[in-house]
Amino acid sequence: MFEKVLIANRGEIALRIHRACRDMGIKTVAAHSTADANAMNVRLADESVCIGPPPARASYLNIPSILSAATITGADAIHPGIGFLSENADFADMVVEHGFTFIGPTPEHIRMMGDKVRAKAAARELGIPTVPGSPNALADAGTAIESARGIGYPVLLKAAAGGGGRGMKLAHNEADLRMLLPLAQAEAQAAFGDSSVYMERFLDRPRHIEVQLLGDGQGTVVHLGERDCSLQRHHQKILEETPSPGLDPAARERVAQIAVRAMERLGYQSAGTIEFLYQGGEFFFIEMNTRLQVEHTISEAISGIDLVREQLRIAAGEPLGYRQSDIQLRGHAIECRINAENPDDFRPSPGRVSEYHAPGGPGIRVDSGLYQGYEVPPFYDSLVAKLIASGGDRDECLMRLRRAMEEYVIGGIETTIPLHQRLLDNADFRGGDYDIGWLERFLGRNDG
Amino acid sequence: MFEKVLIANRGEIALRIHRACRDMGIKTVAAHSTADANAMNVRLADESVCIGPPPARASYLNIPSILSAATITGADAIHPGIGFLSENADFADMVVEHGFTFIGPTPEHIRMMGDKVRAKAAARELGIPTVPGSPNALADAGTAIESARGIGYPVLLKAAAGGGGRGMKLAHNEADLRMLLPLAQAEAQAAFGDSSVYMERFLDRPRHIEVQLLGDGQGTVVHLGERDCSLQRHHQKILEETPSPGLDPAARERVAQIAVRAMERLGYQSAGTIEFLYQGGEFFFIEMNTRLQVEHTISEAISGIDLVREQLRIAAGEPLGYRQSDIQLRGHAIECRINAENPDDFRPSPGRVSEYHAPGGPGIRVDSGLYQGYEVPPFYDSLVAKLIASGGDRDECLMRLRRAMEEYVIGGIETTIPLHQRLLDNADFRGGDYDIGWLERFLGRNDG
Amino acid sequence: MRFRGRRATLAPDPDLIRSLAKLLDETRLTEIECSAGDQRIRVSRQVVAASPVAANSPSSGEKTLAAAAPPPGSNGAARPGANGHDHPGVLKAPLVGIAYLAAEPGQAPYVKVGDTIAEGQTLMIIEAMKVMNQIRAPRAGKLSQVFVGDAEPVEYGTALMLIE
Amino acid sequence: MRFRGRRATLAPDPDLIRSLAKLLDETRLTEIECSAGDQRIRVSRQVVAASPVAANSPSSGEKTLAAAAPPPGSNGAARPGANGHDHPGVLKAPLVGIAYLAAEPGQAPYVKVGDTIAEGQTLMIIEAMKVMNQIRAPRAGKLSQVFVGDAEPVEYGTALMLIE
Repeated sequence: MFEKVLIANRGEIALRIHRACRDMGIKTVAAHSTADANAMNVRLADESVCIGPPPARASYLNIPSILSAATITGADAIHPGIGFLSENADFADMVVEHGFTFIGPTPEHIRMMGDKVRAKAAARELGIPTVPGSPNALADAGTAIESARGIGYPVLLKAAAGGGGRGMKLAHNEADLRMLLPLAQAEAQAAFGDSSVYMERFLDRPRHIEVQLLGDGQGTVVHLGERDCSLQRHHQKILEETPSPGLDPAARERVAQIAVRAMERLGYQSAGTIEFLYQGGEFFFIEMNTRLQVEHTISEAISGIDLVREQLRIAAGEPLGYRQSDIQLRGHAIECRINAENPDDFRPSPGRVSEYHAPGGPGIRVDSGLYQGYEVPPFYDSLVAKLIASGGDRDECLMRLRRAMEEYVIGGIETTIPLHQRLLDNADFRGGDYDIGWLERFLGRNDG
Repeated sequence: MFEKVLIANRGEIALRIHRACRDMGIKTVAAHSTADANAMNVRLADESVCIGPPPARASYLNIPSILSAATITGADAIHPGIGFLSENADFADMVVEHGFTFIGPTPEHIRMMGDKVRAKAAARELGIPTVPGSPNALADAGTAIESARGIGYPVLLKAAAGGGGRGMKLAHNEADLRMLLPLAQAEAQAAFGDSSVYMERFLDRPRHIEVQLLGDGQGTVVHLGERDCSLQRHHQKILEETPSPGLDPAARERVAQIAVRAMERLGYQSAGTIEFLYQGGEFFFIEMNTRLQVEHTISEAISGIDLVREQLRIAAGEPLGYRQSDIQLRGHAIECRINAENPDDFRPSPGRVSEYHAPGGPGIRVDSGLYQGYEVPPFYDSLVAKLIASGGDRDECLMRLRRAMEEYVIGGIETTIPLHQRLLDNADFRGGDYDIGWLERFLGRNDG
Repeated sequence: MRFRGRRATLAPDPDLIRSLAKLLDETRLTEIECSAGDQRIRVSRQVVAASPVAANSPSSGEKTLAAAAPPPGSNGAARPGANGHDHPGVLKAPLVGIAYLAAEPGQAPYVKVGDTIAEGQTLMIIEAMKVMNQIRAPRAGKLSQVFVGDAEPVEYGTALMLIE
Repeated sequence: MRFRGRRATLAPDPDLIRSLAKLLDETRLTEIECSAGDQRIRVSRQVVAASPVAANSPSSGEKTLAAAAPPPGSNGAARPGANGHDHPGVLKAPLVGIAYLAAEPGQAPYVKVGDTIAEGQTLMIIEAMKVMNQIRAPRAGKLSQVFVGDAEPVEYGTALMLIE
């Protein structure tokens, strides 16, 4: 096992990784920007190195600084965390070239899944269903109607040359299609100087379902169930839960098997997540995240498995040492992302935390670097705390979450706690009746 | 289910009960002394009533005040918590007479187990083994040797008329016994004016093992495994863990079955605990606690069952609704009791909490009413926080505990955190190799 | 003491109290009580002067709550019994119960504001567990204020009356 | 920057530094280094003045830590680069790496305290990822202090030299 791990990240996830290291007796090095010198993860780290000024490109994306920090502190591995360099295959290559272990999958797998087109092709090869579509450029109505038969209505006509909605037309049946194809082609021509148009199955109310995976690259792949991350604003997840209230046991098992089989074929090594759109009983590949995810905590809650610990063990060459049948998924867990933002207009609210008191008691976990007197810097994303509740069933979990929100005190800055409290009182949410568009409809804003 | 519960207690356990009520949508009334007006449980309660001045006999033991508080607030049930009136059968009777529900077992069962002699007799009837001993007054060496055969050596000779060690003699064999009996009798005569002496099996290095039970009084009794509470100072538990590192699976199952069978026969209703001494593969009844216990949290951690919720459900007349086979005990959990005391000489350290920051992350639960600016009053016991860690196995649990202790900040008062840190680094403790006398030997004090 | 406090937002409105007081005069009523949801206001010429001290009747007890449950870390908490009634002549409730100002509903109260009080004179009753506890004057003096209304719950330390 | 900081308890002892400085004089050594467990102290006549500023060499960096990792809630934290070196003439490390004061081990350093510095003159090397980065003088002046020792690690913002 590693003796010393450099954590090339910040905020709650850097603290999360620090904790996993400490829980394994591994020393930590916090690589931080000048803006994060007083961050909790830096204070708790065994060692710390300032790697640059506040802008991420000069610090948390500054590869030479990070590698030098690992060199001068004698770290033997680097954990990239989430975001920043975590899905940068070149960084992963350089980490290895410089004689450190990269805590994550192989650069090849990062590269493969990092490119949307390659990833979609890879997914198909690995037996993961993707949104059905036509080859580019539908010659004429005949071809269009024929491929639409294969794809299934409703279909969305899209300009091959561009995006942004221009040239897009939604066809519910053949009649629509006959009528709309020429219009779409004309619009595409006008907008992009290219009239070619292709089509895809249109999903109007999908859920975002993702499967948490662990592979040891030694033949064993397991899943820790799915997560429902449909509550999004501007494509940012706000609240995640597991299991999904929108899946029946058969669908749950099906998507897990699709994901596990695919990773077995790929020989995937480390923690990873495959994201799907789910509608009408069908799952369609969105993308694969070849890293830890913010919402990994809820899978930990129901499985009792520490995902960061597993990343470290796998990176150190250890086999998983257990199989799917050894994993019990128990109860229900929900994570609320608490951002330093105005809960109504979502304006960021950095500044000094004048009071801080975290909730406690049964079934409550808090992952946060906040403390009384801490200054939330304005340079980075606004996630400042994750409140995770678990319980025997969804109702117990929701009640604990609501109670913990009442106890949570974060003074001096605005946070999205009030938004979460509104969500927890909402009948649709309590009923599990929501899709990817629901939150923005709830917020009365469709600019997302 | 109840609409409003009055909590007739203070400190972390009052907060614990408040949380369980909130998690069930039940309103809470905090009955508190003037000294606790600013306590966290009072602040979070829906309603609060000051029931008297600081001394417990005038407030937390003031039955008329507590019943009047329930009357004026329209509470429909009273939770007595731990200590104070929780094992006062007369209080339980009066609560019922005044038309409230007592959240706990029947007054009869409280009474039965509250009297040491009756409890021991009841235990025998219920098939619970007790420390073997002779009837009072051993006539002569012959009788003594004969009963010693039945009891098994070593045996402890005790003065029937008194305690405090006077007249006590330890006999390892017949020869000892012949020699020591007259001495014991003479000492007893001198000390208590009564020479009668009886004998009991002597346990030199027992462990304290207790079984957590839930009975619904409707035919169902389940256990949530055992707890090892051998780490004690002056008979006060300092740290508890489950499962016990000192039991093998067979012994574990045996003691659980003894306890469950006994409670089935008794028709016990509510949460309760049977405490045993364990040595040489044998379990001996100490006493039964007909209430919640401080260390209930670790049983919650491995079972996923909220024990206070179950107390409330049972008191409301609901059946458990599950059987033993539905309960999975998973992983390992340890609770550290953090007292406001000097960690070396254990002098109480009340006062103002100048800084407070609770640990977080996976596997960590904190039950505490502390907050920055809170004044720990000098009038009550010194337990101010419970840090509970759970993990897949004992090692993960220990590592998380050690890490969380590093993160925990309680400023302005002295706490026993440093003592726990020493314990966590001790080889005997890490090896699970300890008994009831171990902690005081570790502390180098045998005055306990 | 807080009743349904956490849900309440009513900060007692002095103008409201004044206008109700005027209504008392105008209508020669002795008491007006209004409530809306969790909020309740009650003014009575007989026992409660329509003055800021009315803020100590439970009807506006939420105010005490608002102060008594600040977020942790702040120190705004007000202790029951310490709510501005530390005048040596203030008589405080020695037990929890229901305060009665008269022996029977509708009867004249034991004492009225302005009365001269003799030591040991019965001032009110506090009922606890169906026992009527007579509250007697600890000292002689003039009754200058009554802080609680008839049949109102009191906790340990609640200010009852002011004898000067 | 902290090395094994959390385990360290050494607060740099000015008297210790002074006595080591005296030993330097007496023995005409150019450097004395002692370590005990996690604690390390190093004084060198050549680049580090045996003066309180030595407290800024990583050898006593634990002090910065001691300040940099107070319990949450207190505000004693010192930001790297803000450790008392905000004099406009202070040259700070523009990157993370190993500082070299001389081109080759044993050779004379690029510059010594007291030297007159020309703008653009090479003052030291910082090695990062096996690249030797020349650190040049941003302005002309007199080199009055050197804050880092040869072959010592530096983080972004570490005070390197003072040019007045």
